[in-house]
Amino acid sequence: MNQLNQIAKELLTSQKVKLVIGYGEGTDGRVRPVFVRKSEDASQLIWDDRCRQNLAVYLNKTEIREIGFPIAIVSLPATVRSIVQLIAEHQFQVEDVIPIVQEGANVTTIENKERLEQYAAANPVVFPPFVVEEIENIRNKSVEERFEYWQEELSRCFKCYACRAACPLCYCERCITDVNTPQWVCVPPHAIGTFEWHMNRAMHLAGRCVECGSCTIACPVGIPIGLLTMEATRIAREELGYEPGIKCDVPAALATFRPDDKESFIL
Amino acid sequence: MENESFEPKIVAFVCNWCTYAGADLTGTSRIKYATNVRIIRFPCTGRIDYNLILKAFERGADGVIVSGCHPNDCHYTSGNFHARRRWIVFRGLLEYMGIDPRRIIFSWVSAAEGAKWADVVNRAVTEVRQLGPAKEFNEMRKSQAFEFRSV
Amino acid sequence: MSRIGVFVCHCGENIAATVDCEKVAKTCAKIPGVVYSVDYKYMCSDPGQNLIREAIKEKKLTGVVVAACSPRMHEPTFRRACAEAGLNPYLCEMANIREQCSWVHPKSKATTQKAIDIISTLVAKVKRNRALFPIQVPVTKTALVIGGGIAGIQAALDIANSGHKVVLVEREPSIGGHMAQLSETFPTLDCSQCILTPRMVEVAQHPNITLYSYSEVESLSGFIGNFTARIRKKAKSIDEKLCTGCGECMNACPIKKNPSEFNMGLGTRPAIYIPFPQAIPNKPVIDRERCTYFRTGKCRFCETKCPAQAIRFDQKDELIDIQVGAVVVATGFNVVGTSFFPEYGYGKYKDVITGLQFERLLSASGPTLGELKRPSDGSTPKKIAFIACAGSRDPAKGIEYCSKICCMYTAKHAMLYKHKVPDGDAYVFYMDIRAGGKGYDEFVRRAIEEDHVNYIRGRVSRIYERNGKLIVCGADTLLGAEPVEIEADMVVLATAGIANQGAEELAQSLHISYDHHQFFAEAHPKLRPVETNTAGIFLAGACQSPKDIPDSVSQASAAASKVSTLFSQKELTREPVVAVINRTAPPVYSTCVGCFMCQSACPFNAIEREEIRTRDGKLIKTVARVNPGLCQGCGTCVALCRSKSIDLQGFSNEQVYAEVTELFA
Amino acid sequence: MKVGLYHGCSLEASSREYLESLRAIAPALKLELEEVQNWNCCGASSAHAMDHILALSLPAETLAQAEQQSMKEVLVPCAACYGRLAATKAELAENQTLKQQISERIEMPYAGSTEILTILDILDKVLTADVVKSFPQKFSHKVVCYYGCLLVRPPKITKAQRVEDPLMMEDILKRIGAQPLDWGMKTECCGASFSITRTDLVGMMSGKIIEDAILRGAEAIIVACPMCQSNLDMRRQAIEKAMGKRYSIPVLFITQAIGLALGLDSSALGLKRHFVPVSLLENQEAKAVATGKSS
Repeated sequence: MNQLNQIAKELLTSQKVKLVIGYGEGTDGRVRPVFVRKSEDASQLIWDDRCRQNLAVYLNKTEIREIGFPIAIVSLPATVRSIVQLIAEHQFQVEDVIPIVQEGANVTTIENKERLEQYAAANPVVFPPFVVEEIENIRNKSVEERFEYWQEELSRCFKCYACRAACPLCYCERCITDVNTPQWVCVPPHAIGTFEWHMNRAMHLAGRCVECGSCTIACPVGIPIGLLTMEATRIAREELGYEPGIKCDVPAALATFRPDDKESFIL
Repeated sequence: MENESFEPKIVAFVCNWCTYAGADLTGTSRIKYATNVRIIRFPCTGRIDYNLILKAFERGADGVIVSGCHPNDCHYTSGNFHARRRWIVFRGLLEYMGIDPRRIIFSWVSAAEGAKWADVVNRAVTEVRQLGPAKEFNEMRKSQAFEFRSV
Repeated sequence: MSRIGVFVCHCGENIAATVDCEKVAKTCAKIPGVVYSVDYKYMCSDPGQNLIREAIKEKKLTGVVVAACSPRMHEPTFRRACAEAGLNPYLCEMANIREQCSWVHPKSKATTQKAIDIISTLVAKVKRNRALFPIQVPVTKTALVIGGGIAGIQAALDIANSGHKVVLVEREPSIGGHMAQLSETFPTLDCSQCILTPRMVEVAQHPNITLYSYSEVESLSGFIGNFTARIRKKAKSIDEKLCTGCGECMNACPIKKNPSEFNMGLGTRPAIYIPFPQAIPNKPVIDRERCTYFRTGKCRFCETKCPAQAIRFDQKDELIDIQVGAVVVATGFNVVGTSFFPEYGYGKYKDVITGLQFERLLSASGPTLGELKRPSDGSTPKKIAFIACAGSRDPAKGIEYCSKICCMYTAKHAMLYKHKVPDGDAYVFYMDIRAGGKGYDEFVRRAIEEDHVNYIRGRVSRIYERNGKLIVCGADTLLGAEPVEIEADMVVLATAGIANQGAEELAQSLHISYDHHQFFAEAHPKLRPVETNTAGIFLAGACQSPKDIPDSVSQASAAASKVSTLFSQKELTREPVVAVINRTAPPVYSTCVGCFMCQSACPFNAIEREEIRTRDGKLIKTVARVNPGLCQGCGTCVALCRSKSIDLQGFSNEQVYAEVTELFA
Repeated sequence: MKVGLYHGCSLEASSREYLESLRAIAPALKLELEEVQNWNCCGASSAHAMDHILALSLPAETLAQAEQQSMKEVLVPCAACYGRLAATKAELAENQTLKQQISERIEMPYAGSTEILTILDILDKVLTADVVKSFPQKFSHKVVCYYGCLLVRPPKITKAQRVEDPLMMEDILKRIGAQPLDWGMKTECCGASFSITRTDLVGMMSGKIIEDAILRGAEAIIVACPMCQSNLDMRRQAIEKAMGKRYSIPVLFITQAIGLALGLDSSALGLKRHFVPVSLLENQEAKAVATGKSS
């Protein structure tokens, strides 16, 4: 992937960025995130099908913020959408982050808002077939069957919060689970505690989740928790007409309203 | 259906300017309605946090009524619009995770609709009575390690 | 450890009839944290309030729960009582066991238990209340009066005379409203121009009053004491400073045949006009729809004839933003047209007119200069039928209310008609005579006994025209519903008083509520008739419901006194129920992560951005901050904040959480 | 335009001329009329007073029959029949159980899909400008239009505009050159079914209508309902007895007026069947309108 290494080297030598976040070779064939600060280390960067993690999550970490913007980041389409959503939520400016993206065969950088939004919009989510099938099978279940399904799945959750750590849009320093005056979310990982946690996570990502799948990948016990935030975003998309992660200056879905929001359940 | 004698416990989250005043009007007009409902007053439906609905069910409620001003009537101009958006997402997620959405009754009741408030309450009580106790939450609570003491 | 006092009220029998108050008081005494629990017959009475004051002092209470009526009724009363005893008023809550318990449930164990439950939730809430102190907000000592009828004029004068600035906005080219259209006014028959015009002049010359005529209020933002009103000053096409009001332009204008709105369509007026001779301001306005220049670009006669060169065809609408502390809405009413009545010919008979049109025919400045002439052929009507309750008190027509003033002005019309045409016959078809004011019924008796007006109690079913006469088919219910047919020369309908055009849009832009007839809603029909639910906005006159001049004037003065009391304090104290975004010690400074969802959701733009910097200016983080002056305490941001960094004083997360969990404890 | 036709009793008996004139003018108006097979009485006279189910079953059976002949629209010239059919359709559309009960009673499937039209609806549709252009002559007479009651009432069923002062007939008559006059008796009661029991009342009430028509200078009264025509025409002696005057103003169906504009002869239009001779041209009496004196 010498095009990528070339770009990274140029960005670093020209002091345009202080840091390039990308993928590198991990132990026995696995991929790990790499934080390149010196131009000679640019060669560590790789980019192949194994690179699926959404690196945008590191843009919110204090250690990265101390290194200082602007920062270049190797970006999958989902990563770009996360960046757009983070800009919309005032976490940083457009000029603070330079995504390095694949367009067709070659690798280029994005450096202005229009191209950023255009790229985000041009690459919508494409679910692998097994995900589409899972979504369908849950949708066809009755309410009782769905309750059984989620109770069974969530029973394995022991609240390690890996999903929270992996999600680029979960950047609260003190999460609602840490609030104990009052204790909004029951702490122990029993049925109610996990139910409240995952319900809150889904509500907090409604109209924000760009469906990058990092949470599902991160879950150590393999719960398809990505489906919950995808459902929240489906509702935002279909019933509130709101598409997350494609516009930089649009208020969040639940922070605005339309006078004619449709609903059929209010008496 | 199953148990006509079941007396559901229902909490009502209402906005102060419209539904709470409507409930007062139900009182001044001496319109009788079921005693199962306990009203909690909020400045606006915008202030009603979905976590409170979860907390009510978690602690043993069988049904929840959430009611406020009709669109365009909100004293703060848009509290009810924001609330409606949250309810659309929250209700969809509840149903997705297997909770019967009919346990939560959403309504607009203005300060002049005393009779409508009584009707909303009575309908809620009958509907929840038919649904029976909140079995999903009871089942979840069974797996709790220890009984909660009221904090 | 909190020391809570619970005071259970009997409210005479209202609560005690269905709730066992003693049992409630005894049970609540056992709630952890409650150190004093007692019941009393009338808590809101003086001895009742003393009970609270004594208990606070003796028992050193840290919180009070009064279980009685709705907090919307007596919360201020009991909070004041607590304040007098030295307890912060916001440590006192009310448990509504009357409107929402005793009045709506039968006497039973369940009702008493419900009362106990309600009280225990409020006790749980009070334990988590904090002492709060009112917010001091500066008051802009300028009032905005919308509507220049008699109510608006009176309110503006009263406020101005109490030394405050007033901005009076009137939609028509001149102030005066409907009263200016009247010939004489009941019950004293003094001419309306004579008593109104001096007041209009006083408004024009008053140093404290700025008059914007031919202007409308487009929007109002802000809150009590700090409103910002945007006024659209419609282009008059005249330079008001140069114009002397000589009237040359009006004579020169070739387009004379426009129906005069002031004369209710009976007379005509030129394209450049003043509505009536005594108009204030006495400067003409160009009607851009009918003026040839604005249609074809030609003519401009008025410009050539104007000695002061005051015509400005290129004048544009002006948008003016003013800061005001209070608003008096006095936009008046309107009357239903004759086309509203199918049974009276859908308005196709020229001689079937409304009361206001008849006023114009009677008025000396009217289209017939006070001589009574029929609109159809100009002959003097020898027989007139007056029909009261035309449209009013008629649920089938959607107007179920009584318009209050028609009985009086119908009697006046009949009387004035007999004075002008002594040998004429006047018939009044009525259902009931409503003449309840001072000197009112005597006035109607005079019309009947001295001026021999024939009052027929019955409805008119149909009117049709034959041989130039109007056949009025009615019935006389006092003579056994015997059919009555009158060949009248003219019929005057006392049509229903309805809300003015644009009332709904105005109410929505001012955020005040209105009823399904678009009349503005008062805060409380008996106790707060001139206030609205929106603090700082007051009502006066017929915009609240149809009423006569004496009532409109007294409401105007009442609204003016409300404004004056508001302006009498240096600063306005506001309820401390506002949102607060938390601040913590460094290095975190606040749990707010600066997503600013709250800022886009806030309807009052009360949330600002605050940059937290190190001493040498390096930006640490940008967090949100609530401006307590603008925040109205709706709490939308509190429920929205993901990281729970905002809380609402008075309805904090801990308080509402405790209320919910207490219920199911 | 093809449309179903429901005669009803009066079109084949006391007001045969209404049907004859309708049939006569139909070809010129490109109007194809297909009679509803074995239609029955619409129950207008007394059924609705005696038994509600019967009152609904009679019109329902006719409508069911029309549905069998897959008719989209049915023209019901008589206002009384129109009232009954339209009311039945409206009530059964709202009340599904009743609809079920009625279709069992008439042992026919009843869907309620047919549109029911009055003579004025149809004439308004077919009397287009180019159709009228081909008329040999104008019906240039001063006339007054009498609607009576059932043509416009009850408004919920007839959906008529300006119920107190309708203009539909005037609008149609203007197209064929007539000069309709404004008058006050458009929807005044003619005495209706008192025609049989209390002819004196009909004499007085219809008399007032005739008196007002003469006063306006009308040469004829145009109607669109057999009951109006029969009271104003057939009861003319009773009217003259009650009013103490003689009137010779004719009462024409709107279809006959159109027929005259088409130049059809009086026997084709059934003008011979009138009690008051229809001789518009020679009838001077209507012209000497001023005092209402008569021979």
